Amino acid sequence: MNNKVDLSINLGNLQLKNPVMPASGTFDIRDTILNKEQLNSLGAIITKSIASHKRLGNPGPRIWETEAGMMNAVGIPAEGFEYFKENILPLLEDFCVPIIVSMVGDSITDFCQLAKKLDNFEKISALEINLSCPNLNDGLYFGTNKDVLGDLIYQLKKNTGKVVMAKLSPNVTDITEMALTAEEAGADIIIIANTFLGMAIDSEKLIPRLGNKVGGISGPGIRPIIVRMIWEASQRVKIPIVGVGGITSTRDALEMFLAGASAVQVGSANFSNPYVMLNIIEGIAGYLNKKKYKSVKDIVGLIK
Amino acid sequence: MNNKVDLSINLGNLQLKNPVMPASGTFDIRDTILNKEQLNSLGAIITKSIASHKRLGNPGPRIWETEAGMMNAVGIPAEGFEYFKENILPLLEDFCVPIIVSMVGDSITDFCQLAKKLDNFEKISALEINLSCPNLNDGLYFGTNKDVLGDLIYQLKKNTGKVVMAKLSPNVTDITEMALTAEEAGADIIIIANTFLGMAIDSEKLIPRLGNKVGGISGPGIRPIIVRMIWEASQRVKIPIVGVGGITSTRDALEMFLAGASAVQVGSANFSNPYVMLNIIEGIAGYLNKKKYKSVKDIVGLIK
Amino acid sequence: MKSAENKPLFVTGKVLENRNINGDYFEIVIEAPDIARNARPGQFVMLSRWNINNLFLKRPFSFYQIDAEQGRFAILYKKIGKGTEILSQSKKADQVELIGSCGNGFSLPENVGKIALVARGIGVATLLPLAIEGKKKGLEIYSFLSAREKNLLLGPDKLGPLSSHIFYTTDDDWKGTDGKVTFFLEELLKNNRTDFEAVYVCGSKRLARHIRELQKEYHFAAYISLEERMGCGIGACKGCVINTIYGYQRVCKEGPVFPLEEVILNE
Amino acid sequence: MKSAENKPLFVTGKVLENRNINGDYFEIVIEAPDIARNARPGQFVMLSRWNINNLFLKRPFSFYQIDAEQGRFAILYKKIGKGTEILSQSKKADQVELIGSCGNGFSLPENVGKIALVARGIGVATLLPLAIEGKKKGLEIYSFLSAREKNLLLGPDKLGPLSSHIFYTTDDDWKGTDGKVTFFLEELLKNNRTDFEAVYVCGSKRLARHIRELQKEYHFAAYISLEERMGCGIGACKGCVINTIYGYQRVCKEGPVFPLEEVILNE
Ligand SMILES: Cc1cc2nc3c(=O)[nH]c(=O)nc-3n(C[C@H](O)[C@H](O)[C@H](O)COP(=O)(O)OP(=O)(O)OC[C@H]3O[C@@H](n4cnc5c(N)ncnc54)[C@H](O)[C@@H]3O)c2cc1C
Ligand SMILES: Cc1cc2nc3c(=O)[nH]c(=O)nc-3n(C[C@H](O)[C@H](O)[C@H](O)COP(=O)(O)OP(=O)(O)OC[C@H]3O[C@@H](n4cnc5c(N)ncnc54)[C@H](O)[C@@H]3O)c2cc1C
Ligand SMILES: Cc1cc2nc3c(=O)[nH]c(=O)nc-3n(C[C@H](O)[C@H](O)[C@H](O)COP(=O)(O)O)c2cc1C
Ligand SMILES: Cc1cc2nc3c(=O)[nH]c(=O)nc-3n(C[C@H](O)[C@H](O)[C@H](O)COP(=O)(O)O)c2cc1C
Ligand code: FES
Ligand code: FES
Repeated sequence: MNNKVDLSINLGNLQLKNPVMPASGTFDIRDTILNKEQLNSLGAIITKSIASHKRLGNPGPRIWETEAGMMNAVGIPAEGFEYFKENILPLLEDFCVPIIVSMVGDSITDFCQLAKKLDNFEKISALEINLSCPNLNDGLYFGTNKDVLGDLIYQLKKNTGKVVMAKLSPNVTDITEMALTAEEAGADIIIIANTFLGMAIDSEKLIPRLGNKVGGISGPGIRPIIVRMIWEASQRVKIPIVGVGGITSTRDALEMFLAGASAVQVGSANFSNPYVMLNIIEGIAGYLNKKKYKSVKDIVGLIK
Repeated sequence: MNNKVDLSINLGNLQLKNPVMPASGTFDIRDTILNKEQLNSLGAIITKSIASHKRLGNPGPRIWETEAGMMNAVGIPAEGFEYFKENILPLLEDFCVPIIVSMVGDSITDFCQLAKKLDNFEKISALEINLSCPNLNDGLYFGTNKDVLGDLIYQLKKNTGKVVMAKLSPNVTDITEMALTAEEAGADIIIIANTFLGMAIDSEKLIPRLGNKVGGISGPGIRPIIVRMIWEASQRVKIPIVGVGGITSTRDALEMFLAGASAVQVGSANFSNPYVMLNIIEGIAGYLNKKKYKSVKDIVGLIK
Repeated sequence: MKSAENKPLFVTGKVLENRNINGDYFEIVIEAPDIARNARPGQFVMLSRWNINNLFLKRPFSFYQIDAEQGRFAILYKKIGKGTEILSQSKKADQVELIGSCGNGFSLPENVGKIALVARGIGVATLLPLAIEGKKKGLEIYSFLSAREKNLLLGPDKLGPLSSHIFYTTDDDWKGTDGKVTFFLEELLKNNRTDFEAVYVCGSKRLARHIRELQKEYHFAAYISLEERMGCGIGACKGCVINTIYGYQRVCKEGPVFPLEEVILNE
Repeated sequence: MKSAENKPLFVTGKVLENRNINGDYFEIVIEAPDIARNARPGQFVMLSRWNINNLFLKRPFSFYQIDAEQGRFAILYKKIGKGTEILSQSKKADQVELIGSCGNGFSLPENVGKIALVARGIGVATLLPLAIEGKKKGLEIYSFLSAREKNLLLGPDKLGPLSSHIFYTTDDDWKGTDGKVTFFLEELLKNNRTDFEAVYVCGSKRLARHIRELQKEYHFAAYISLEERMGCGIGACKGCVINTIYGYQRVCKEGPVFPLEEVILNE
């Protein structure tokens, strides 16, 4: 039914056959309902953030449903590098789509050492820097201070030849300033954005709903803020932007392309609908066809 | 049924018989369904932001419903001071609850001149500074730059003896820093917060959903961010905090008290349920009773 | 405009009936005596049959039929999105929340004479109560209806008996030059020199622009009922403005009915 | 634990029946052959009967009865919030979305002997399929049920015929020291020197703590089925952890059934 439309997109040196991929931490290659064929039809595969050493994560409860989305205070219970190499990387060998590894670190040195180690693996196409996990005090630091952000990316680039994707925190006054800083420091791709820091309180039990007290908000309730941030940043930065936050449907994804994103990640909507990424890939093709566009590139940043 | 619980609260020199009032711009004394008795049972009455001179506001569409709330790009079509004096102030004479006037301005001088004029009216109890209407470029400036914010409040206080309520913008990296700045500059009360800046795009018509392209997000979808901000700021500032953003029920209001707010404002939920403030006032009394608290003061900031 | 004498009320209404008319069109009958009593043609209600946590805002709907004595009114609505989808599932005895009556209704001419009603699609909903009141007043009614498809043409059955003349076109099988139903009106004005006391239009800015052209030449009174996205429906939020020669005006408060010549119709 | 042999599927199920048992308790029967076929006692499904824009997450529910041949299963659920409220309005032929079967089910002892099932409130839902399977295997079943109120006591009718002995207490009219139904278990262990191959508990950490104490003295195998708030239900989000002697473990993946001695029960 769909005529041939071109869904492929180049994010700098990263070539995707379509612009839809999972968001880190909401998808696990070890625990997915999708079969191999379905996984190979995604734009890319991404890992949960890994760290140089094992991290436990936060005490429960880690999840709270909000009015249009959810909060999580998982806190990045990351696998250490060795575990990753032994147990996860082999599972990724099998796929014919780009593999993106998300990294979290305690310090610039920590990030750099991990990047250096990951650099040795052919199979890994890109490193995503989780700058902004709001559940870690130190994580927030990277994402909300532009000098530290710039320095981190600059140092990191010296340690890896992989494509570097800087996943920004949305908890900032001026996303454009952060995006420009990342670009200048050498990031290849900007991801807008990680979760908003939020809190919910149980007025019956008189305790926070999350074990960590505060957590990251994802889902449709915050999508309009993300769309605005993509739109703002895309007027100024030249490197590609990946949009993430609150996508549940083709229409939501299209908003991000029109605002200036070249690709999208889908996070917590996978929980409710494990096929949502597959549906969106098909939906984008259908939209382009209907609107008589030849390529998804034609709609990136159409809204000025 | 409710035993006598004490709903009164003092916000510095502002004495409220209960801690629930409308949020500016979502309530108009000329256009309310509430009768005089109902209005007199509110904690306070507030005006739509007024300006020294008439402002037109933004072209339509000005409203867009989101997944858990709405966006508005009304843009403060403010009445000028003279109109306010002649047509609105007389309507407010009748009420026996504190009257708060919300002000918007183009510059520090503009704000100060307006404050000076309003200072002459006995009937007005407090001036709320709309620092953050995200629909005005200049408005955003006041709300997101701490030096300008401090300066504005400092100058303003020299021009008025009224209680000054600083309504902060949530579109900042560090709300505590902004709150401390306002406190230091002499603000009597902090309001957290105005709307988040957002955007939505119509992928069929290929235009933004709002005439002004971007607009302010209100409603439950952003409440967890506001609750977190109140909680953060209340650990540091000593002056009272008024919470606003996404309250639709007693439970929502309680979250804000427990996080550290001494009073709340209810905004866009009034549209769906014009009695929502009355219901919440009753609901708080019921809650205090059930939990055997004597006063609403007992639950302010209970969650540390 | 005739001003609402009473301020809007916030009440619970009871669904008496909800039925599919055809395609995506439904008619719902609601019992709400306090609202029905004061409802005027051209006014509307803000309605929800959902929780605020499900859909945040109420939706505006015009009165389609008003029965003040029985304390009920009808709404003719088209299923187009989330709210109307939920509404379309209404069953007898369901409760709805209402704010109304909102806005200013239509004024009928003082003289007895001819009036023209021009409606496209669901616009007929807004004009039917006006036709009923006009007929009562002894006015002669010319109705001009248009729709996208033949089977979506609403109202001939209801407006027919009230009208002395009825004209219609549809996009798929139109009659009249260029498909605009207002060409029939133009013909009448031109050839028969029929005089209209007033022309009322709802549901199409394109038709309204044509009427505005005719009005400049033939000098009749003309009124348009407009739609805008609404927050409150009662004038509080300033969300529903349209552009007029007097600046921005609120559809929910100064409207929804405006003198045609005051409205800036471009876009 | 018996590991799920197949990975969870994402399918649409059809409601065959939904009825109110008593108070806020409901039983729903769902046709979903691909899930029923592989369902094991102790496993669960993630279910939604709502749109993602209405409620964002699916809800976890244990299998209450499994009929692999007919391709259907039942859930016993309590209406406690938004999701279960919507679920309670289900009608025959409604569609639900399901992810399942999720998690690891119960393992039954290799030996033929006695097992004890301890459930509080809705916890009985999780244990019923285990009783059915245990009975088939020729095990002798002792059931211990507890609830807040007498009329909320679930399961005697279903568990009765499967059990050789059944004990129950309610908070409003309890029997047994201190109201804990596990005191009956203690009595049996102490006086009769009854030996249990395994004890299974669901629905109360307080009862589980008591069983843990008994376990230390009498050295039986014991298993607990746990609940945590869930994002994905399939192990991907790391949201549903509980604290164990091996660190955080996911209820949806390593659980929901855990050896009692591995779980850190304080709080
Ligand atoms: C004064 C007035 C009278 C109306 N009378 C009728 C009537 O009698 N029958 C009828 O079928 N429709 C009428 N409408 C249009 C009706 O309000 C919309 O069709 C309805 O709001 C759509 O809601 P939804 O949730 O199904 O659509 P969605 O597209 O999901 O709604 C999303 C948002 O856009 C708003 N919206 C969508 N379409 C319109 C519109 N045309 N006008 C204003 N807001 C809109 C909704 O209120 C909501 O806030 C009237 C509108 C106005 C302003
Ligand atoms: C493995 C497992 C099996 C379960 N089996 C059953 C069963 O057979 N019968 C039954 O009645 N209930 C069962 N529950 C509990 C059931 O999932 C909750 O009652 C249900 O999620 C409540 O949803 P709600 O929207 O009505 O409540 P709300 O309070 O509105 O839910 C808000 C959020 O909290 C979560 N939540 C609330 N209560 C619980 C809970 N007890 N456990 C986990 N998450 C919760 C919801 O999933 C949702 O994300 C089980 C839970 C788990 C983890
Ligand atoms: C349960 C959960 C765990 C997450 N873990 C990570 C993570 O490890 N690293 C990361 O960069 N982002 C993480 N995120 C953030 C998501 O990648 C994504 O940025 C966010 O959820 C917004 O997208 P969404 O609204 O589509 O879910 C996590 C989100 C959720 C909900
Ligand atoms: C339609 C609309 C108009 C508003 N106008 C103003 C205004 O004039 N001045 C102001 O300070 N805030 C204004 N606000 C913001 C509200 O006062 C409030 O801060 C915001 O809506 C969040 O609260 P809520 O989620 O309860 O609506 C407006 C909000 C809405 C929805
Ligand atoms: S809808 Fe609020 S002013 Fe018209
Ligand atoms: S619910 Fe996602 S890991 Fe268990």
